[in-house]
Order: sequence, then structure tokens, then C-alpha cells
Amino acid sequence: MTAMTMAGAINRGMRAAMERDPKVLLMGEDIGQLGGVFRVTDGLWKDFGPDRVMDTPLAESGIVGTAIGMAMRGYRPVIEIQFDGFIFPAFDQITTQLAKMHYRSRGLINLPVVIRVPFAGHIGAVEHHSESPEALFAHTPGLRIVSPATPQDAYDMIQQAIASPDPYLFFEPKARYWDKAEVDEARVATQLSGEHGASAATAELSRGRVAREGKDVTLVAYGPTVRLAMQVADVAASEGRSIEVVDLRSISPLDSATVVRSAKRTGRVVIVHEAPTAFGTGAELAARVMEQAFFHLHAPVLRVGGFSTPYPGSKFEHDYLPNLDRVLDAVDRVMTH
Amino acid sequence: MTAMTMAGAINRGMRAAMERDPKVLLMGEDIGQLGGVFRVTDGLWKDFGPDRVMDTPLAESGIVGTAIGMAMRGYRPVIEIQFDGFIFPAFDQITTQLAKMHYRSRGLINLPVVIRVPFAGHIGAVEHHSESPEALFAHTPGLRIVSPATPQDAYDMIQQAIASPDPYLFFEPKARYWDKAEVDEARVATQLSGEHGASAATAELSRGRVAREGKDVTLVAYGPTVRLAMQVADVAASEGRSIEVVDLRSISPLDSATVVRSAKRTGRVVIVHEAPTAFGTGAELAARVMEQAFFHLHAPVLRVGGFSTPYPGSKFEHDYLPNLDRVLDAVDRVMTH
Amino acid sequence: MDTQGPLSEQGLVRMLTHTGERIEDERFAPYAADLDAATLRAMWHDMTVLRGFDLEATSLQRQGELGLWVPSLGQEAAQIGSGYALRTSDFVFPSYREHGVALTRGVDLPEILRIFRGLQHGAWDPAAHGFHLYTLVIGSHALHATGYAMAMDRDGLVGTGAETDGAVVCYFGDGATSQGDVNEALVFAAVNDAPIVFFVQNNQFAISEPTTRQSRVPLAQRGAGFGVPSVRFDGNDVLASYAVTRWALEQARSGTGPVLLEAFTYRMGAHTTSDDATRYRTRADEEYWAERDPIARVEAYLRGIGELSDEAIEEAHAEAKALGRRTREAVKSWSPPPTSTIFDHVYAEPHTAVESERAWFARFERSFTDKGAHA
Amino acid sequence: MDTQGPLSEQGLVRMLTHTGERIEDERFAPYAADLDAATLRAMWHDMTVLRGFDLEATSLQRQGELGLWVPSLGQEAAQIGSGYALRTSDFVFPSYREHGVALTRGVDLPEILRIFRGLQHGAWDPAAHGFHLYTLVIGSHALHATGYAMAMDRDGLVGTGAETDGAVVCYFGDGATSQGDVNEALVFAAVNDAPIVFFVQNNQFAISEPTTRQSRVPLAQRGAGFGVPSVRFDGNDVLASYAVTRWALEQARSGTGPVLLEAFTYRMGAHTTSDDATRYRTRADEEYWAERDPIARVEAYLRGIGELSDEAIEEAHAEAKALGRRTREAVKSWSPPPTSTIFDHVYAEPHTAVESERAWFARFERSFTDKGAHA
Ligand SMILES: Cc1ncc(C[n+]2csc(CCOP(=O)(O)OP(=O)(O)O)c2C)c(N)n1
Ligand SMILES: Cc1ncc(C[n+]2csc(CCOP(=O)(O)OP(=O)(O)O)c2C)c(N)n1
Ligand SMILES: [Mg+2]
Ligand SMILES: [Mg+2]
Repeated sequence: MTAMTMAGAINRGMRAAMERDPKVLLMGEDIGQLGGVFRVTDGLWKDFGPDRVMDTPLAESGIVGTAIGMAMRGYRPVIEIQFDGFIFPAFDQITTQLAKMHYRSRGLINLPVVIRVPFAGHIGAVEHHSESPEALFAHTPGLRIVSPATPQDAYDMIQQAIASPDPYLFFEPKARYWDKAEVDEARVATQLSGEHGASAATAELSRGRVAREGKDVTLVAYGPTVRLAMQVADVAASEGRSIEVVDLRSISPLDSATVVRSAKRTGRVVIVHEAPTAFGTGAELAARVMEQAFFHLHAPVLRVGGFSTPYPGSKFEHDYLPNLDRVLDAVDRVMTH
Repeated sequence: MTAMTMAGAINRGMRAAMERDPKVLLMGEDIGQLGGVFRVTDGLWKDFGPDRVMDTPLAESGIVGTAIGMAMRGYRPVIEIQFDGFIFPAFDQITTQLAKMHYRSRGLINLPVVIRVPFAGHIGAVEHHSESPEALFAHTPGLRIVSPATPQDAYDMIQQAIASPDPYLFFEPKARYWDKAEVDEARVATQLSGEHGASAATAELSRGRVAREGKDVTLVAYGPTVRLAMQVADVAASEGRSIEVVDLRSISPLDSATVVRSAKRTGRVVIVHEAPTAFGTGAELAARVMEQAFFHLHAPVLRVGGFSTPYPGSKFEHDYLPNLDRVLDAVDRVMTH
Repeated sequence: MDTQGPLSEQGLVRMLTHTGERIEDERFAPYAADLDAATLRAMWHDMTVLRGFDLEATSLQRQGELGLWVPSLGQEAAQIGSGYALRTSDFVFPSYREHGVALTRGVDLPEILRIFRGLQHGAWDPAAHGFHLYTLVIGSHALHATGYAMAMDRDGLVGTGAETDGAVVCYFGDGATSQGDVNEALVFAAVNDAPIVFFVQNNQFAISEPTTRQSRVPLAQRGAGFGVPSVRFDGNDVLASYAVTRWALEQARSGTGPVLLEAFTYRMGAHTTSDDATRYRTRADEEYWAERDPIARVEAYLRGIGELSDEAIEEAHAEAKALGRRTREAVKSWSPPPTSTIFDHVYAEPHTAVESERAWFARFERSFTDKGAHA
Repeated sequence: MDTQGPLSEQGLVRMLTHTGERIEDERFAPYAADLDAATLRAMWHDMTVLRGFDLEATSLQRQGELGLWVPSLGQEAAQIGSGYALRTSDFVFPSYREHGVALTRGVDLPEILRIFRGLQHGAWDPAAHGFHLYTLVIGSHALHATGYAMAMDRDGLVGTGAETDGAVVCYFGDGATSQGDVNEALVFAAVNDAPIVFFVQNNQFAISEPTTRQSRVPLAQRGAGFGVPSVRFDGNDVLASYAVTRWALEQARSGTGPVLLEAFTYRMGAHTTSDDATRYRTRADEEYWAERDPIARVEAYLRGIGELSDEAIEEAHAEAKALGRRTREAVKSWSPPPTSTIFDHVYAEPHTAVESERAWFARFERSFTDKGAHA
């Protein structure tokens, strides 16, 4: 076990992946000498050189598009998009090319490309630096989407995503980059060195986890809102309410089975994410929970997300984003039934 | 009343808008002399000239981006995206610029840009020509999204969207372009010439309509699936089931109030769209109906959409898309409770 | 007539006049030096067979056997000439009209029609042919091609002087030059010295829009803006196409970085079978270009030097006819595989959304065979 | 030292050496002819005040009063010089670093900081100043600028010879030249003869990446690829910046279409206050460029010709100081408006999703004042 921040865990995870497989290379803006604006690639340029840690021209479509070409020759590019709000110029390459090439080629071409996206808010940033666009990608078949909430998951999941033959959007909750925890480095190394390592990794990446057990309400979160959900559970516990927290980890596939299992026990579900509530991940999850656990529900599934406005000035982000009060309010509401 | 196809209705609607307001102009690929690949702009280049019916370079980001600039000087550009699958290069301009400029400028800048998108399938086309990306835009605050299902609505709605001060995505169900019906041209003309014409138009555009009344099941559709929903209602009627069909018309705002009202009466809701079910419009609507009508529902809200695969070869589109059998099956399922 | 814009003949490399006379081009002659009569005849032959195939596909579309066809009519010299300049170690990224290049890469032409019959999106093994799948989103493959070229460089397949040295050729149209992706590809290729030849087939139209809607200067000039050497040539001259492409490939394979070529040609047919070209161009223009037919030109030259016999011509036409027959039979014999195959290859590893829908669909289908269809 | 790449001094127009000697430039001298000493002194003055403001903003950020600051340090000549060449009828699309241009357009500098204090995204009325809002998505405003220019043309504000004739100036950085949008803007501007000056401030870095990661040739060359006339000039020379921009604006206003300018300058500070430039560049480089400081240069020139007194210098510094004080006070006085304002201006007309959330939020807030906070 080694103590790591989440940023450090991703850094070490990438280093391990690069050592394991010479085909792994990093691409992005300012990821070389600078180590990325969040320093997540710190030290890698020095140790692996500019051919494996590539500072690219300032063009996101170009980055994803050329990564696709490199992946066609067996490389495993790991892209850093500098901030969530700058992924949109690459939207076409991700949606019409990266997502569909395996299908288009009837399985002949694999594109093991990982797109790392530091996402979500709470860092006091200017416009476009606090977006949560994960649902936009989840609606496109062919992509896998995950988001770690802890240093351990960050360390494991980045390596599993790199090892998987499918393309990944890897959403990193940037406000959690400096959270520190003990990380076990051995388990994922063992998994990936196994005979069916990539398959096992992909399967594991597809599953959520129960982060805290409880029996009154199922509180679902992922990435940046998991910590908030745990805080809510603490506060609720002090009020005599037992909250089960599910950390989804994966948005595509969406592990609704774990949530449905929990919902069947608690009968009450609240989903929390930073993205605007409308048309977000919570909508899909709510719809599925209803489909699969309707007769177990005591109350409608509630969602707490960002409001239906553009991300406001950072002075307002605490109120704009789900916060303790708003989530507790939703818990109150599902408990009234 | 004049008989028009849906394509003809949009064409005449644009003509009326251009005659009403010299600031209205059309932009797109091949919309001039050719009249657009679907001939929706037929004759307009000849009558209004190349300055108001502009054949643009082949670059969707460029089209939307320059339209934004023109709108800043008081123009009202109406863009044609040649096919749904080619809107993605413009995704950044639509999401980070068109949607947010009014907010960014604190109301100083209006961007009355309409982006027409012939969308959805059932025309036997090759890849990228049958996509239904509406939910991707609905998740972005700042955009309005509508889709007509009849020539009358097409005629009215295109003019209302052009008259509104907000940006619109206008999704045209291309397989319905040649459906013909009688169209009343007077009502929208009267509305728009009124003192608060644009406001009235925007408000009306935000509302769905009950296309057929019924009492057992609420069947919700929009654009290309409205006709299917009506067929389902016919077949179901012959089996003794009374189906209410709601044509949403608007995806953003989503007129859940109309659906909830209906759901409270029927207690059963099925939503049908061509886009992949997962993370689609149906998810949001299902979640809202549950939130607002939970204790009236006899069964979970069901969704029938495209499958979670890329749009397949056109030989498979009948099975890939919602069809009579699949929607009837969903109606059966909600009726079992 | 455009005298300096993108439709002008400014700076065109040409080795064969439109009536089939040979002209000397000092710079590129060495790259055509190995073209003996037999090879030229083979090129002519492929162009002829390609055209036959093209017409057959059009007629299959007219008869409802195909949803769409995208003819390469008029662009045979640009495609076959450049295709002959390739070697096994090279890799091609076509757009969607490069059936001629497909032919030179060993793709069995009828297979292409699987796409246009709506059976599947890709119809050959790219690795087996050194020929990537068609890409329909204009310009987006230019970036894939650039990344692929960067990877070839990384793999030691550039600048060694060995036969394994290779380069990428990326084909796209005049319209595509306006897309951000194509320009970003030039940026990425230039700063990485990627071994790639950007091959613009300027067929003068992007559907209905003339090239003047995309540029105010000849498209070959685009390269200069990115520090990429460029050449413009007569795309209806198969000799020039071969020689200039060979030169460009040698540059790229040697490791000096990208090259941009503009083949100035003419789309003799409509954009696709869905298009009606009479809406936007004149008969006179079409006739002018019919006189510049790329096949007629090399045919006249070969006949002029006594290297094309009546028998050879007859043979080629017979072969085209046979291919047409085989194509028609093949197309009609293809019936779609079971619908359940639409769930295959969405991902390389299982994905619960796909698997649960696959399972649902199987149950749904069984419900019909079990108790008869619903409606 | 780069001799022909994007960091070379190849082809730079220069009117003032870095030690402040005047040099003649035949082509552009006429465009600087109206620059009397008073005007030059005013430019120097603005540059000086701007720098003072810049340093104040940096220190406000360090003290936690701002979330971020983006200094224009070192780019004062490029910005003030070009800003002086503008007239009221022109319209500017800045990126996010053009505080100097903002100053010349009458924006009260402290207002800019509302953005960086996290209060709002836009901080002035674009129409009132002929100066659009900052755009943070690199390159995307180049298209807005082009569309705006096309609309000016349409509105009869180009090529009439009247004072109402105007043009757009669109500023962006060296890094931005790699974005598809910037290249598409060149395409659209060129084919529409749009009255626009693309003004590249090549400050040699896109955050940590040197311009060599974006191009293998000087960025001014980019224009040629699109048929757009281009000029490269010493961006630390306020005379050259003024003269070349004036020329470009006259071209654009006259209706001949777009022009591309490259101001070759140097970002003397870090990219933003979040950046650490020591990670990627040398002290030696910084010192080399400190000797080429754009303010020192024109100051030396004005002093040399006896047109800058000690009093004037003192006065300018006092003014900078006063502005600093005013800025600090203003920034600290701004308290955020009520949170409910985040629901304003999402749309121009009511939208049910926004209105219902606004109403919910009001109820939610009231529930706290009614019965005390939850946690
Ligand atoms: C991004 C995108 N936009 C629009 C289209 C529709 N479209 C298909 S082909 C075409 C014209 C292409 O012209 P050009 O690049 O000159 O190639 P050509 O067809 O002439 O070979 C257009 C607009 C598309 N396929 N992709
Ligand atoms: C589309 C996009 N990608 C990435 C960023 C993050 N970013 C902000 S500034 C910058 C560098 C810009 O360099 P340049 O264009 O040279 O302008 P400069 O900052 O040097 O003035 C980057 C990468 C962004 N703002 N937008
Ligand atoms: Mg073309
Ligand atoms: Mg820069």
C-alpha cells in the first residue's frame, strides 16, 4: 500500500501501463515538459521521452483523429483533454469515428483509445472549465465511460481502461485530484498479467460498487459526487437515517443491476451528479430503476444535479451544483412516502 | 387551406419568413441552385438570390460559427445541416457558443439562429444518414429543440422558430418529407404579425399536443414516430384498447406537463423514439413522469427506441428502429399491470 | 474560364494532351520513365474495366438493387494512375469514391456494393489490402491517415531506404479541403514530418457547389500555408497521375514529411445516383469535359504508338462485361444475415446494454415464431 | 536560433529596433506617417498604464481576490499599436488576453476582472465598444468574426470609401492557428471576400508548447494557403504594429477581402497565474526577450528624440498606480448578486425547465429562512 493523491494515482497508473506495454503512449496539450496543467503526467515525459509523451498541436479533433490512426497500427493512445469544456471540437471524431470503427469494420479494427477528461466543478474556474458532459457520450453506442471516485479506483481503472480493447472516456473528478488515500498496487497488476487480463479488466470496469451499506435510501453517485454522497450519509446517519451509497464507477455500461438490487431493498433512490439534471445520467438510471424495480419503490426516484443553465460564474458554483442541503432535501422528500 | 408535403410546408414556411423579414437568410451546403439534397429550399435561391440563400463551404462548424457572427449583427440565419450525421463537426459551436452567448452576454446578445436537421431513418440510406441526435442537444441549456410531425406543424413551427429570439435545433423527420396534408397558412401569419408575435410563437412552440385521445395508455412520440404511434393506436383500438397519443413537438423545453396530465388519467405510459433508448429523450421523460405522477402509475413507464448499437446497415433498419410490433409489445406489457 | 482561381489550369503538370500526344515534363519525366507500354496498357485496361463496373453499379441502383451508388466516372486516371504508383508497404485512406484505387489494391470490386446494398458499413479487410474502409464523414479520415503515418514512422518504416519503407496516401475531394479536420491533418502531419501524401481529387464539385465556393485559389496552394510541398497536375492524365504520385510517395517514404497533390479532374457523372447534375451545370461544360475523358486520352496515345490493338480493346470490354455479370449475380445473391447480427461488434468485449438488448430481441423474435406475429 | 521556422525573424516588418532606433520600411512607412510624437506618446502611455494594471491584477490573484489572471505582459505593443489603428466603425473579436485592445476600445480595465473574480462570463457591452466578449474556447471566435464581417459587407459598410466603412479584427494566438475553426474561418472569409483582419499574436507559446509544435513555417505563411495576403511584423514594435494593421484595415475596409497578420512577440509572463513557465523555458530566453521589451523600446525612441520628459513618465506611472488602487477597491467592493440570478438570461424567452427550477430554488431558499438551515 502506498499513499497517493488521485492525480498521483493516475500518474502512477499510466506509468505502470507504459512500462507494461511499449505501445501505450500519451497525447495531449502541455502534457510533456509541463506535465499537464494538473500535473497528472508529471515526470513521464522525462522518463519516456517525447515520442511516448507527445505534446500535440492545439486541436482536439486532431488529437483524437490522429490517435485513431495510431491505434489502427496497434498503439494504445491515452489522450488528455485539457479541460472538460474543450472536448467538443473532438465530438465528431469521438462520435462518428472512435465509437463506430469497430462496428464499421465488423470487428476487424479495435481502437483501444483512452480519452482522459478532467471534469466537473468546484475549482473556482472560469467558463468551460467545470463541465460534466458524460451523458452526451453515453448516448453513443460504441464508447465506454467510467469515472473513478477514489485514488484506488483511479489507479486501477486507468490501467484497466488502457488494457481494454475498447475506446474509453475516462472522466477524472478534478476537484478530487488532491484527495489522498492508501493504494494497493498489486491487485490490478496481477489481474492484467493474467491470461484474460483485458477481459477481466473490462468486466470489472463495468461494475459499480456499494460504497456504504444502508437500508432506508439508496443514494447513487459517481466521480465528484461520491464524496458528497458519503457526507450526506454521515449527516443522515446522525439523524437516524440509514443510507446506502452506490458509486456507479461506470456510466457506459451503466451498472443499473447494482442500483436495482439496492433499490429493491430500500425502496427509495436518489441520484446525484453535477451535470444538469435534465437529460443527464440520472434520467437514464431513474428510468431503468423504475422499469426494473417499480413495484418495490415507495417513492419516485429523485435526481439532484446541476440546474438547467449554463455553468454560472464560479462564485455561484456551490449553489449551482448539488450540495449537502440539496441532497438532504431530496432524501427528506423520498422519505416522506 | 393548401395541400402540402412536409418538405413543401417547410419550404413555404421559410419563404413566408423571408418575405416577412429581410434579415432572414438561409445557409448550408447545396441549398442554392440545387435546392438542397431534399429540395427543401427549392426555388428560394432563384427568388431571393445567392445573398439570402447561401451555398457555404463544406464545413459545418464554419456554417454555424459564421451564422453566429451574422446573428450578432441582427441577421436571422436558418441553417440546413445536410444530414443528421453531419452535425457533429458543429457540435462545439452549437454547445459552447450558440447555446451560451446569450447567457455569457447577460442578455445583451440574442442569437436567433435556426439549425434545420433532416433526421432519423427509414430512407434506406448509408451510414451517418439516419441518426437521431436530439437528446445530445437537449442536455445543453440555452438551446431549444423542436420536431414537427405534420405538414401543418412543419409550416407553423419553422416560422415560429425563425421568429423566436432564441437558437433552435429544428429536427425534420426526413422520412415524412413527402407526407401530404392540408395546411392552414393564415393562423401563424396572424400570430407573428401580432404585437407579441415572437413571444407567442415561442410559447406555442414549447407545447406538445394530444394527437389522439384515449384512456388506457398514453403513447408519447415526436417527429418521425408520431405516425407510428397513430398506427399503433389504430391497431390497439381494433383490439379494444384506447390509446392516447401525445405528440411532444418540443424536446427542449420538454412539455412533460401534457404527458403527466395524460399519465394521471391513463396510469400507463409508453415513449417511442428512433434514437437509441439509452440516455435518450425517453429517459428524461420517464424520469419526469415518475417524479410527477408516481402514485397514479399502474406500471413503469416503458421506452421503445433504437437499440444500443450504431445505426446498422439499412437492410436492418426496420428491425433496429421501433416498429409496430415492438410498440404493441410495450403496450401489452404496460397493460399487464 | 477561370484563369487563376481553383478551376484554372494554372501550374498543371501534364504529360499527355487531351488528344493523346505526349508532352515532356522535365521535373516528373524520371518518375514515368519505367512506364513501358505494357504497364500503360494495364492501366488503360483497369480504367476501362472500372468504368464498366461503375455503369453496372449505376444500373443496379436504378433497378432498386442498391440504395445508392457513388460513381467514379471521369476520375479513373487520377485513381488508377496514383494507385499504380503505390506499393505493398504503402497504406491508403480513401474517401468513398476511390473504387479505382480499391481495384489497384486488390479489392474485388463487387464487394464494395455490400455497403450500398445496405448490408454493412465496411466491406473489406483494410489490413489485407493496405486500403482502409470508406469514410463518409467528409475529411475526418485525413486525421486517421495522419496518425497512421505517424505510427509507420514510429515503427521504423520510413527513411531506411528498404523496400519496407512506406507512406500513406489520403484521398479526399475539393469540398473536403474546407473541413477543419483536413486542415488539422496538415498541421499534425507537418509538425510530425509524417510520411503522408494528401491527394486532393478536385473534381470541380462538392455535390452542386463548384470549387470556387471552397477556395479563391488553386487547392494545391493550400499546402504552402502549412509548409507542405505541393504539386498540381492534370488528373485526367494517367501518366501525370502516376509520375507525380510516385514522386510524392518517394518524398514521403524518405522521411521528409507530407506532400499535397491536387489532381485537377472532372466528375463526369452526378455526385451520386440521388443527384441531378442538370440542376447546377451546363451541357456545354459536360461536353467540354467529355472531350477530355481520361480513358479516351490514354487510349488515343496507346493507339497512336501502336500499342493498343483492336483485340485488346475487345478483350477489355468483354472483361468489363463479365465483371458486370458477376457483379449483378453477386449482388442479387446477397441476402441479409439474421437481424441479431446487428448486436455484433459494437464492442470488442461484452457490454451489458448490448447484451441485454440482444437477449431481449432474441426472446422477442421467439415470441413470434412461438405464437404468430402480432399485427 | 530558428532561422526559417515559426520562431525565426524571417520577413519581419520592423520600424523600431529593440534599442529604439527608427528604421525605414518603404512599404509601410506611409501608414505610420500620421504618427506624430503626441500620438506615439499616447501609445507609450497606454502601454505603461496597461502594464501597471496587469501587475495589479496579478497581485490581486495572488491575494485570492481573483480566481485567475491572464497577463498581457510583453504584448503591449502588438495590442496597443493595432488598437490605435482601429476606428469606431471597426469591430474587434478578441481572444482572452487582449486587455490592451480593450483599453483602446474604451473598456474600463477593472471591469474585465469581473470575469476573473467568477462573477460573470462577459463584462462589457460589445456593441457599445465595438469589442466583442472574450472567448475562451480557442479559435471558435474566428468564425464569429468572419460571420460578423460578412454581415458588415451585407450592410453596405465596406468599400464605399465613407467613414462608415469598417472591418473586423480578430485576435488569436499561435496555438489557435492549429484549430479547425481558425482554418475554416480563413476559408469562409476568403471565398466571401469578408472584410476581416486575422491578427495572430505569436507570443511563441501555447501555454508550454513552443510555436514549433504548431507549425514548421512562420505562421504568416498560413494565409497564402487560402489566398489571403499576409504580413509578418515585429510585434514588440508599436510603430510596426500600428502601420501594418492600418494597412490591413484599409485593405479589408476597401472590400478586397481578408488579410492575415502575424505579430511576432513574446509572452513575458506565464500563460496565466496558474502557470509555471520555469518548467518549460529558460532564464536566458526570458532575458533575451526582456531586452526586447516593447515598452522600453518606444520609450527609448521617444526619449532619444526628446519627446518624453521625466514628468510625463512620472505622470504615467502615477496614473498606473491610481488605476491600480481603483482596481483593487472596485474588485473588493463587488459582492455577488443573489444566486437566483443564475437563472437569468439562459434564454431570451421563458423556458419551462429554467422557470420551474428558478421557482423550486426560490422555495428551497425560503425553506431555510423559514426554518433554519439543514446542516
Ligand atoms: C461532414 C459532412 N458534411 C456533409 C456531407 C454530405 N456530403 C457528402 S459528399 C459531399 C460533397 C463532397 O465533395 P468533395 O469533397 O469535393 O468530394 P466528391 O464527392 O466531389 O468526390 C457532401 C457535402 C458529409 N458526407 N460529411
Ligand atoms: C479548444 C480549447 N482547447 C484548449 C484550451 C486550453 N487553453 C487555454 S489557452 C491555451 C493556449 C493558447 O495558446 P495561444 O493560442 O498561443 O494563445 P496565448 O494563450 O499564447 O495567447 C490552451 C491550450 C482552450 N481554451 N480551448
Ligand atoms: Mg469534389
Ligand atoms: Mg501563444
